[in-house]
Amino acid sequence: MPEREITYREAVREAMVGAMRENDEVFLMGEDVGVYGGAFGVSRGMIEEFGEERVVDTPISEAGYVGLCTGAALMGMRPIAEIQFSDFMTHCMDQLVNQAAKIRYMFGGEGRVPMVVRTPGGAGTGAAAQHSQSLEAWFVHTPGLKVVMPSTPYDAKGLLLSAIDDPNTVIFYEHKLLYNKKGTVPEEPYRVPLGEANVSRIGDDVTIVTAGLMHHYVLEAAEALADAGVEAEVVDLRTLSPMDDAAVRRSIEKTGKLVVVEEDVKTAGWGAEVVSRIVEGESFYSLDRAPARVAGADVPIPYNRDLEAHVRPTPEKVVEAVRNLVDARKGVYA
Amino acid sequence: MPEREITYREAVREAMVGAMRENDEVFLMGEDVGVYGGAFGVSRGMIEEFGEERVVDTPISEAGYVGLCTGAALMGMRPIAEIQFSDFMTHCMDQLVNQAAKIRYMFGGEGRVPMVVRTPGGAGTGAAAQHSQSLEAWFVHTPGLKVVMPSTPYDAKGLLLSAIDDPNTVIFYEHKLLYNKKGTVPEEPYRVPLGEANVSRIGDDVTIVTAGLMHHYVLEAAEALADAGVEAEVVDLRTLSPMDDAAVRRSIEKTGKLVVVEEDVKTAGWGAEVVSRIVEGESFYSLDRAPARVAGADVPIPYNRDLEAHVRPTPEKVVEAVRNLVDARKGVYA
Amino acid sequence: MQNDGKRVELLRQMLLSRHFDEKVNDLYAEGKVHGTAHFYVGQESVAVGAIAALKEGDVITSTHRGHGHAIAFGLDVDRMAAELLGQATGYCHGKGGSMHIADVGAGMLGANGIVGGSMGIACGAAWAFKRRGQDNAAICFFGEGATNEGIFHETLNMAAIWKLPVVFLCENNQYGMSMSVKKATAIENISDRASAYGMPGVTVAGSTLDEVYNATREALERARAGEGPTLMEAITYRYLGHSKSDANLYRTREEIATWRKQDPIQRFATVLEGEGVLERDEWRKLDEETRLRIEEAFEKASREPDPQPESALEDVYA
Amino acid sequence: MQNDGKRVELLRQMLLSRHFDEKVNDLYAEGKVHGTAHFYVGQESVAVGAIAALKEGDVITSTHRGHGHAIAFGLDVDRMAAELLGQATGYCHGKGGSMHIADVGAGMLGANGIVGGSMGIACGAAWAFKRRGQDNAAICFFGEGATNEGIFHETLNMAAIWKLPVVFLCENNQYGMSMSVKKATAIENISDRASAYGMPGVTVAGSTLDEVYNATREALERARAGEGPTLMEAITYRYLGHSKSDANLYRTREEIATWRKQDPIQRFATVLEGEGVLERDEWRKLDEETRLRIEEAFEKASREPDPQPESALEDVYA
Ligand SMILES: Cc1ncc(C[n+]2csc(CCOP(=O)(O)OP(=O)(O)O)c2C)c(N)n1
Ligand SMILES: Cc1ncc(C[n+]2csc(CCOP(=O)(O)OP(=O)(O)O)c2C)c(N)n1
Ligand SMILES: [Mg+2]
Ligand SMILES: [Mg+2]
Repeated sequence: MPEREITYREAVREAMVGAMRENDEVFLMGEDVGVYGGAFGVSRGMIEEFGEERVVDTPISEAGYVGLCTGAALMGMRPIAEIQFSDFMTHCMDQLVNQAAKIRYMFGGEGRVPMVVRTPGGAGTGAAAQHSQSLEAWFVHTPGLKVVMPSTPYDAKGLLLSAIDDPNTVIFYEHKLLYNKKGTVPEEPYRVPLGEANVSRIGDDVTIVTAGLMHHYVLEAAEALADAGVEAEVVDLRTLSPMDDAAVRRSIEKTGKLVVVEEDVKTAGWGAEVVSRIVEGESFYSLDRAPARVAGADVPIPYNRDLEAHVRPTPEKVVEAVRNLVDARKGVYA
Repeated sequence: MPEREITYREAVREAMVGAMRENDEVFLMGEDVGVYGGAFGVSRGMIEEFGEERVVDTPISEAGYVGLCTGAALMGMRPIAEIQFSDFMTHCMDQLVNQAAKIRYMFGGEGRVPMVVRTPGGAGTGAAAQHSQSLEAWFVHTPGLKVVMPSTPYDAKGLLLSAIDDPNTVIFYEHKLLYNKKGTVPEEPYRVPLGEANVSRIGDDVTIVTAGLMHHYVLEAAEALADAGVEAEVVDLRTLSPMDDAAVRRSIEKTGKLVVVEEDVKTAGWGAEVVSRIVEGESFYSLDRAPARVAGADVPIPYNRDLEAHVRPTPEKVVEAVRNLVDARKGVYA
Repeated sequence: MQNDGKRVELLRQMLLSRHFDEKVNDLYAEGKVHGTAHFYVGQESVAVGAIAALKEGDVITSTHRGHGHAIAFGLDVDRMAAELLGQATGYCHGKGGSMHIADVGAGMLGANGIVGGSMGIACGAAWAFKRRGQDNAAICFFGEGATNEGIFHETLNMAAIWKLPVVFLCENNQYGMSMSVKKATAIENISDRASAYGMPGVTVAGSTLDEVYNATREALERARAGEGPTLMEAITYRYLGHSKSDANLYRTREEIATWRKQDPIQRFATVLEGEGVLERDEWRKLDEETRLRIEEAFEKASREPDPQPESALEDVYA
Repeated sequence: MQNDGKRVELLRQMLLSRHFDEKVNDLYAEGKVHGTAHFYVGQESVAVGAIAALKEGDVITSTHRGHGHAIAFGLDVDRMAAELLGQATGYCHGKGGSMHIADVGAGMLGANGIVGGSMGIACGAAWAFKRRGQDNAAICFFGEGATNEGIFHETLNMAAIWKLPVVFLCENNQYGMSMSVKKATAIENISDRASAYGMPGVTVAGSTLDEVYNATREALERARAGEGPTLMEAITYRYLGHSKSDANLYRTREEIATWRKQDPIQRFATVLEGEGVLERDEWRKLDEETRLRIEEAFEKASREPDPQPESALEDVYA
């Protein structure tokens, strides 16, 4: 039987639909998720199956409905909230950080908030500074939240099902440029465990750690590097929090070289955490080169296509960083 | 003439009062900043001098008044907004991150937002999870914002005056446990430049990088270490963004050892950025030990005094981390 | 209206609440509790009157000023006292303190250190009731200061369009910290805001327990009947400072004295006397009894074990 | 009311705005502009009518649907076109695009990609006018969908208590993206929300330029007189999809057709004809003239230089 290929968008939808069929307590709430099908069409068709009580169009009130989902989750329901662009997470930071993330701890373990907040992040669409951000590092820095960022349709489905099962609040980052990406996805439900990285390419020369859309850029770069005789090992974190630094460490022991590729702005991005976890442990002594980060420039995302490309990581920039690292001691990517 | 000693609280106030006397366009706005004098008494007495048009009590509407200050700043005024506890910055993330930080860039350089947002951060007061956070890493991760975190009354006054002068939005972190701290402060106005670290202690054996309240813990630790024959060089960053990593680098070249001490939770805190900037450059090759971070545990702040102490950095933990680093290759602080 | 036994019980709850907060206030003054706390003294009739109208399975959300709500909801003063002293046996095992006391299983969905912080949670509980077809409702308590937060607006609107079974109970105690409601808003009554959402608004004398009870009962009936939320405003007053550190510079002694004259406990006790439900010396006795109950709670709590330091690293994730 | 020349100019602005957005719509369809844009087609009378009531030194804030506001405020269509094409000569030198067009010096304080994002900014400008004793005011444009954001509530309340010289102008075009105002709120008129802040609320027929103009003028007079803000609601409709990617599944063709029948431009042109200010063929000429002006603007813009890639790293800080 041929393997079935579907898009990332369909994989996310399939996970939601599956979970909603299985469990009446799961519902989806967000702006234009109903007849419109969501700004990126992810929930298209769902309201027809589940009705407007379970696929709920909200007023433009991000704090309000994320707060409502937090309460519903505290009562044992399994809400999935959609934030139309991850830039608007700024509106529900209090609900997420001061309420959902902390309720369990503040209550001494007596309570839980099993909510999923899905949101598309990232740049590359010409939507400029307020519709292109990658702010996931904020949530990685927030104890009590988990942060997931799948790169393939397979992982999107499996991780979303795990996120919905999870008794904690999970921030689930999708990427606008991945929605049309196709990949093999089994029809039946399956779970990809949260907190486990995927070594998606084996290589001896350098370890490249990444997640989300950047994973594809890295694989592209890895091919180009292979042509030049450099074999990269690629670690797709998949979950940013909890972070599977053990997987990175294992790879470093072999390669002795670390490059992190992240889309968010470099300064205080999650890549800094990857680097720090590696260098503050034993792995420091396994590194034979200074580690490097390829990340978004420390600027908002500009509108003009060329300007946008200029500030984003690209496969070419990854190749360059790796070559600098491999070639010469001093050629560290700055 | 004896040097004048005043508290950190008074130093902050003196900067505000000085700026307001100099420039009619400077005003202070926040919850209970008027007759109440602010939750921590920082603005006590100011409304008497400047009236309620310039020391403005607001409704409990953090997003609203930070938004208003953003607009006033865009019109050329010099607002100082106070957020009562830095935990409530969650309420004005959109105004700060999507508006104030980006306006200049989105408008192609045609516009500026010279606003200061003052807010007390940090734990140690038994105020539990929603009143004790150190969230400054979020703003360090936001291009367009500057982030200041003074540790002494002298720096508090000088940095706040620079922040008010600055044509950009500056997040100014105070610390509740520093307000009563005394130090020498000249009466006349002076500026401490933003973006310049202060090497507050000279030593050859290890570089400890820190900021804010933690600077005092580090100095205490450094004394204890000196008794044990370890001379620490202490770098007080003072400004977290832009970050003076050059100062850290200079010190590392001498000591070959790096310990970062930060109060925020460790994962994806700003300490990770300090570590990463050092190791991804030439300084990597100057390090003779794996760097270490002493940071808040990855948990919300608990209420009970002992539990709170357990999760916060302390001078003892700093001493331990440094000794592990200095003593043995494998004793890295985890 | 409640039967006689129930009415005496309501008086008892108010007294328990008053003594609890007066005790905590003393302990702060003596430096025996750390952190901060906000006292409900003067407002007891609101929590007790409103919560009396609830039935099994209903829930409440509370605020930073939450001791009174918790006691009225039936939480155990022993475990509350233990929490304030940071003990392992407290409601939050010492992790929460005054501002986070909760008993989710029982339906007390938590005090909250964030002004307006529990309004989404209350709507979520109401949402769950509605979706599950349960005949239950939520009361969401908050101060008049909280009605200027954006979350107030967003949640009231959603509750209205979806007809959620929730009662928004604004305790208008005249101040948000030092900010007078007269300066913080340009309207007569907070309940006037209801019309912005198409829900009924009602203002009651918060010091009169029966008024609070009756209005809440009506609002709950509406909620359970699927007719949606109500914005209730109870006019009340806090006698003590906003929190332990408040010099009361923003109001006059006279104002406080005037309000103390219409004390809700006195008032309700007098009503009960008038109804022949309770004699004067019986309520003096009740007063003393509840005072001792609180003394005992804190005494007992002080002997409870501290949590293990390592427990600080637990309970971040389920 | 404006003199004849001014009235013809208002018609011209509406036509310019219409042609601008229709042109941009075409360019998207042809894949010649990237990113996204939101079209103002059908709503022109609101921006033009309201802005006509402003005077020198006044300011506006706009939204994601901002082209019409910018044109009515007098921004140069050449520089707007250049911005949409991402050119160095655009208002934002290619960094902003459709959603960030601004001319701060002139008083156009920016389009805004965040729903409700400019409400604080408008209040801040009004605050500056008040503090500086200037006789100026701000108009804050936003959609009816934005009135469900918390920031709406917070800023209207503050503007009311401080009597800021600002007019909150809600363009109720019936939908926030796909969400009908009937489902998103449980009230009759958005202007009913004014009473929650103690400010006047007024609803006008947005398709009738004169109604918009007159109501705005009154509100501005109030604002300048120190009497504070007004919440104005203009009933209007957008003909095109929410943004370039909208299948219009949430409304009917008939509904769109009905609204097109009361087209604001047609309507105003007819009024001018009736007043004898303009003959039918004159406005046909104006129509053609403005269409060509827009063609020219985009033609010119397409020949403007691209920004230097390195400029992407500039302008983060002043
Ligand atoms: C979001 C937020 N802003 C500010 C505060 C600080 N604060 C705590 S209570 C309070 C006043 C609240 O007033 P109100 O809602 O009327 O309740 P009351 O204290 O009168 O019971 C303030 C400003 C907070 N805890 N949360
Ligand atoms: C905070 C925020 N939430 C959601 C969006 C996505 N969005 C853009 S426009 C829009 C609808 C806005 O409706 P309305 O305010 O009525 O303005 P209109 O589009 O009708 O002019 C939405 C949901 C956004 N840009 N910002
Ligand atoms: Mg109050
Ligand atoms: Mg609309």
